[in-house]
Amino acid sequence: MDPVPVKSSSKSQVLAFPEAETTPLSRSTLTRTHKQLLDDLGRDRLVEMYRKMVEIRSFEQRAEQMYQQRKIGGYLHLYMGQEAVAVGLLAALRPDDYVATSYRDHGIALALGIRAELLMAELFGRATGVSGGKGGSMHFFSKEKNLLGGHGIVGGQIPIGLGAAFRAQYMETDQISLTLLGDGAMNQSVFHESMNMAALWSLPVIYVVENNQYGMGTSVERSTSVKNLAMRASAYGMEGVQIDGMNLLECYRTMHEAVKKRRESPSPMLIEVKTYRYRGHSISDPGQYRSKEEIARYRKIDPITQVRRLLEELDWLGEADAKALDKAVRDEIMEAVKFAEESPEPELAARDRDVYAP
Amino acid sequence: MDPVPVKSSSKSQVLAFPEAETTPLSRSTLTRTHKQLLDDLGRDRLVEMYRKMVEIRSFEQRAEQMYQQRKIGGYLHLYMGQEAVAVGLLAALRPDDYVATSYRDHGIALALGIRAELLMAELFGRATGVSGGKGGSMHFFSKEKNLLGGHGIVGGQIPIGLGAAFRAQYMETDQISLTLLGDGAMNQSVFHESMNMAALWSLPVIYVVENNQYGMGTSVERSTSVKNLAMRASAYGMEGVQIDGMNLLECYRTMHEAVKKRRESPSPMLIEVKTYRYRGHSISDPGQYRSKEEIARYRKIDPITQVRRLLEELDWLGEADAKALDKAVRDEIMEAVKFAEESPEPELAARDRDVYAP
Amino acid sequence: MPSITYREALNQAMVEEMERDPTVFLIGEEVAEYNGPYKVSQGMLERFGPRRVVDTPISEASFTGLAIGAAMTGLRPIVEFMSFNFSLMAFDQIFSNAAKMLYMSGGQFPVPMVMRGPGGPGSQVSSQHSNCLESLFANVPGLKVVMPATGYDAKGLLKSAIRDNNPVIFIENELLYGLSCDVPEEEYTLPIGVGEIKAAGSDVTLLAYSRMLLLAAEARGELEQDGISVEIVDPRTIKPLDLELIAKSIRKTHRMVIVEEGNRFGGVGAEIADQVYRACFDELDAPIERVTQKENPLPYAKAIEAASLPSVPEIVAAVKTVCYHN
Amino acid sequence: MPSITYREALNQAMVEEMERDPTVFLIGEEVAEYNGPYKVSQGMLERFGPRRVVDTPISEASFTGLAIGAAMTGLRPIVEFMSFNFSLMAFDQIFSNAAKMLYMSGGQFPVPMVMRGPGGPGSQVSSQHSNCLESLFANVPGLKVVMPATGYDAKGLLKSAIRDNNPVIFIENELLYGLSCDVPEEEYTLPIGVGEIKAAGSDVTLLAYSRMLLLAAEARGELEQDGISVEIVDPRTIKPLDLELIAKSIRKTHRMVIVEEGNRFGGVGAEIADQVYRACFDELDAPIERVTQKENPLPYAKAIEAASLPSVPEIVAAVKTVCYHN
Ligand SMILES: Cc1ncc(C[n+]2csc(CCOP(=O)(O)OP(=O)(O)O)c2C)c(N)n1
Ligand SMILES: Cc1ncc(C[n+]2csc(CCOP(=O)(O)OP(=O)(O)O)c2C)c(N)n1
Ligand SMILES: [Mg+2]
Ligand SMILES: [Mg+2]
Repeated sequence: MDPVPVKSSSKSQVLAFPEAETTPLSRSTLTRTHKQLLDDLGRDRLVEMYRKMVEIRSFEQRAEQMYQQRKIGGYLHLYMGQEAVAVGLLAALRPDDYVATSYRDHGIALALGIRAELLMAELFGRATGVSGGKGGSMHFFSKEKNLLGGHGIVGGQIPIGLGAAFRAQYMETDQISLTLLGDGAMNQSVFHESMNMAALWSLPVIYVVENNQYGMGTSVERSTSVKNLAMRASAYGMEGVQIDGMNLLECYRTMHEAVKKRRESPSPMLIEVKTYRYRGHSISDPGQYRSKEEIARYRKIDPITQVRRLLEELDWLGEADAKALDKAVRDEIMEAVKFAEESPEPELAARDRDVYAP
Repeated sequence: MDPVPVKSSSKSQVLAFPEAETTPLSRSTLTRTHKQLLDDLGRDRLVEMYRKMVEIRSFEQRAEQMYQQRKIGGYLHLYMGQEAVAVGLLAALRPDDYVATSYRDHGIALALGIRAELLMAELFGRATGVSGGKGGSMHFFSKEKNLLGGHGIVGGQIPIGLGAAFRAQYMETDQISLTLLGDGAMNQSVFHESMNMAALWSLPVIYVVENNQYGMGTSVERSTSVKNLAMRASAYGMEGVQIDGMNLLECYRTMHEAVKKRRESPSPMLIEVKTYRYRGHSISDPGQYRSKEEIARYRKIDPITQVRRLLEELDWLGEADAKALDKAVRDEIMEAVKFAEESPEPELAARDRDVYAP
Repeated sequence: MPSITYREALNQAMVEEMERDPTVFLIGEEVAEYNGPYKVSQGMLERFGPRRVVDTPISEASFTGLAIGAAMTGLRPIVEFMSFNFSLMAFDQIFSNAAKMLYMSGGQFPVPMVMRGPGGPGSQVSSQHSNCLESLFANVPGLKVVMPATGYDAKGLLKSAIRDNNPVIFIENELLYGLSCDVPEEEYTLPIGVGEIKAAGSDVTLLAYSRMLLLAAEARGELEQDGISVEIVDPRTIKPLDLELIAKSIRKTHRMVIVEEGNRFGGVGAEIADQVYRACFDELDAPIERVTQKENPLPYAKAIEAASLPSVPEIVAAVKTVCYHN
Repeated sequence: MPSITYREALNQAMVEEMERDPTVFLIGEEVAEYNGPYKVSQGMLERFGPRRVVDTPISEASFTGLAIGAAMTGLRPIVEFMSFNFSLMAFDQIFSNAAKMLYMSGGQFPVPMVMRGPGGPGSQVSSQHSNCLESLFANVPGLKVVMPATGYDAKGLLKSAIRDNNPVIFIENELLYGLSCDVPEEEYTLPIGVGEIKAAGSDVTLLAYSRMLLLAAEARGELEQDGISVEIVDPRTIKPLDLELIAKSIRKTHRMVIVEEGNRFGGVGAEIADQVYRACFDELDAPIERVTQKENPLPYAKAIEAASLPSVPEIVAAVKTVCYHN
């Protein structure tokens, strides 16, 4: 589904916001655009993206287990179900682009290419963790990968990502700032202000709403006065589009085009990605506000299974190879756990470091 | 120009936001609706509304003078040029409706029927003032008239007005909450949150943006990413309309219809009123960011002159009567000044009162 | 007397006041269908319906402002912050509107509302979720600040807070929600602004509030073995502060330690100390010691998090210092 | 040495630093085309263009957050709040992001930025526009708080603040903008965290900062006639606090009065007093007196507004109290 930009006639503004279509990936039903995309990507990149999705799933499963074993404390917000979003979007970015997201940051960090061991060590509160053990699950940061957090305050990262886009414009680079937020976060105050400034100043920020349909126990219908969240772009004269976030190719394609356009001529954009989280809001949430049927419906269009099936259909990855890949990833994650476990905790002196920069 | 509500088809949402038309009032060019309106209103009410506009203009001129004589301190934000807005809108409300506005509150308070002497006394910082001398120009409050302020923090009143609407819904009354804000205030964080909740819960709040084209020295084009501010309603699935705020009949008609509809079936609405302030932002602002030509253009469609001309054309108020009315109003305002001047300052004990309610 | 949890005590207070007064309602994130993020509002939606138990979008500034507007027009809102950290989003509404409305309207518009929820650090929730904000709120004229440590105090004070005609900041503690104590079945209220001696003693006055009272009690036990008799004072309300009760204790003990979970610089303890010095300058045999959070944001990692927070050994040491006990 | 206004001194500091370092920029409401709401940024748009002198919509939370993001990615923003009252809109960004970013990222992302603008009451601008917020900011680890009283101090400290790698809250004062003093033409900076004896004396230490120093100086003159010799200490920086300088003065005078324009309960003065008591317990001959704003929101009416704020007679009386001067 293509984004429909704001059209303005002399006397009145007319806007249209189509709803995203959901067609699970399958060789037989591939659109022309997706076929072209597959050609461009080629087998290796698609398998690589598949592997990243499996890595995220695997990481989250292990983290969940480690939490239950009390190796991990605090809050833990898992990403299962949303893998296509992180992997699809980030595959379209350059290493020098900026990324900011919420506390639900494991998938994003992995998709950015941060090594699982650094993330697992962070969850274990170790000095080797990606934030030195000071941030924990909600606050993954990486200077190396331009990951500006991991933010615990709902919506807090929205203007941070705007700042990175401001910096790109100020320095006259063609970097993009990708800033992710949840459907719930969209009702936070700063969303509005930041969208307005982004549009007013044509800043190269792409706001992605990961609409997993719930903010904690509150469904979008109960939190938000419109159904089509991408439509909110209209209030700022910004390009807005809603896409199917269970579909890896759709996530990649949309982001790829959005980025390409903005490298040439900066402007902001709002992408609503319709997705789903399989687990509760955080590990302590039993998620009783959702029906089994609803979860099952999404399991049926599981983003990883979709790609796996397509890879099989394309003869790009046979069953045995897929199994081997899965196992290799699982082993890697176990290595990451081992790394975390063997890493030292921050020494007492670390407590007093980093309060002020020298 | 009629509001165009959000239409939704099954697959996509299409919105249209027409621009307000500006046709100065004149008997020969009256629309059918305006003719009907005049019939309904009748001479006496129109003259009364005219008188109120004159009262506001006169009050502001005197306040400006008193400030220059150092009888008034602090900030002073004048309303000249925007009179049709206050008078037109408030004429459509019931005494038990609620009103909240910004620091630019003199016109609103007068249009609500608060006696000029109480307001002038407030400006003079006297105990007899409408807020006991504690609020000053920015903080007119009246329990009696349901005026919930007079707010100095830009946008601060937006959720306050929402609360009054919530109360109406909670108590199952058919009261309306009218909440005014500036074009600059529209970019404040709480606007977004409040609009969403208003729409989500169908609260009977009418948000009116008094778009006088500037927030201090910043024009709307430099502060806001869209030209048609009413369009922002689209992000909330709310009814939005832009109207000509120099035209008293248009302000009255729009509000009258909006209120009528909401008494029957509560829902929020956003009305953008295009208007203009003749003076600088506050009395200390020389307003050099605007051209003389621009001001002259608006002076030509002065809201008071428009009505005066119409009254003459209709033979409802001859020149002599109009002059007499003007003079009577001026005398009243001088009486108000006298009242203020003769009123006592708050006693020292008042300093410690009202910090906490008993 | 039945023993109930702190959480249940809060729930009872709200339910009783909502039964008593139809203008009282509860609004906040996940308070209704989810039965409260920490289950404090368990069963309230079922009992009172969605009109009086209101789930909101994640829009703290505006639902706080909404409550202020509702309070100005005759309702009595209870605003729940999922955590007091999120009240930072609503700071302007609280400071500029709730606290000042009565005054700047010349007494015309009282704002009878309660803002409640858990404050202070949870367990390993890192720096953004671990603020102690009581000193910030207490700095602002127009607000009252209540911080009960037991279910008994919580219930009695919350009922008073709901009946109070002013904005009351009512800070609970996540780590106390599950603790139980005896709470009478008959209706009672406790006055805002009145503290309590939680344990009598003669050698030193140990002031603590909220969760820190647990640490104070433990320290007291240890110190007893060293022959030091500790009097524990719980102000229960930070503002208005029960200076009289504190001063009375100090006139007996002549020594004082203040424990506070929040940041040291400009903490509540500094103000209490300042008031006490002036009230009891000639009575004090040693400078007041303060045990507080260290001056760093709270980290995630368990050990350094613990080392950032006040501890029983630190309290014991501080008491010994003021007692000049080698 | 040319005599320039406090306003011009600030302007020079910004201009010099922007000339020196291309990553420094100014952002805020009306800073560019309007040349600053209080003309502090006069001429800067013309000099540096709209890329580096940026007018914003009235969106404090987000342009503050934008600046934080820009600082994290290598720029050095100066955020101007038209008045520090409006920083309340941005409180969460300042507390949860600016102050904590370095720490929660394990040292990876410093936030080198200055947030500046006028704080404290203007003249009859009523309660919402008259907050003194320094004690709130000073409570948060990760922030520095600077409050210069003279043009000389303002320039030297603002240059240091811009070069500092941390978020610095830099609070000016509207009523000081027009005052002049000598400021050298050569480049200089003043270190953050170092106070100054503004006037030497031997009987009593009078601590004041920002505009309150004007009142302190006046009170000192009056007290001289009564034979009381007053030493005026200006910490210049609230956090970090120059306790050493203060303690040194007290070891000479043995008496102290603290003047603060803000609210009393939990004010900066309480913290300073607490630190001084501990550092100089045996040196103090009287309890420290504090002269502060009264505990009410500021009213509009002139006389009761004046009666709400610290005054010279109150300072004189407080000094006499600590000196036991009948
Ligand atoms: C300002 C603020 N309010 C409330 C919370 C508590 N909280 C944490 S996550 C969350 C739900 C957010 O939902 P959404 O934005 O949809 O993101 P998701 O968790 O679904 O990824 C809430 C209410 C918070 N952290 N910050
Ligand atoms: C939160 C906040 N930011 C800034 C200000 C300073 N200020 C006062 S009025 C104003 C302009 C507001 O413009 P607009 O909303 O268009 O209202 P108008 O003055 O035109 O009626 C500004 C920036 C303030 N009072 N509050
Ligand atoms: Mg969500
Ligand atoms: Mg305006």
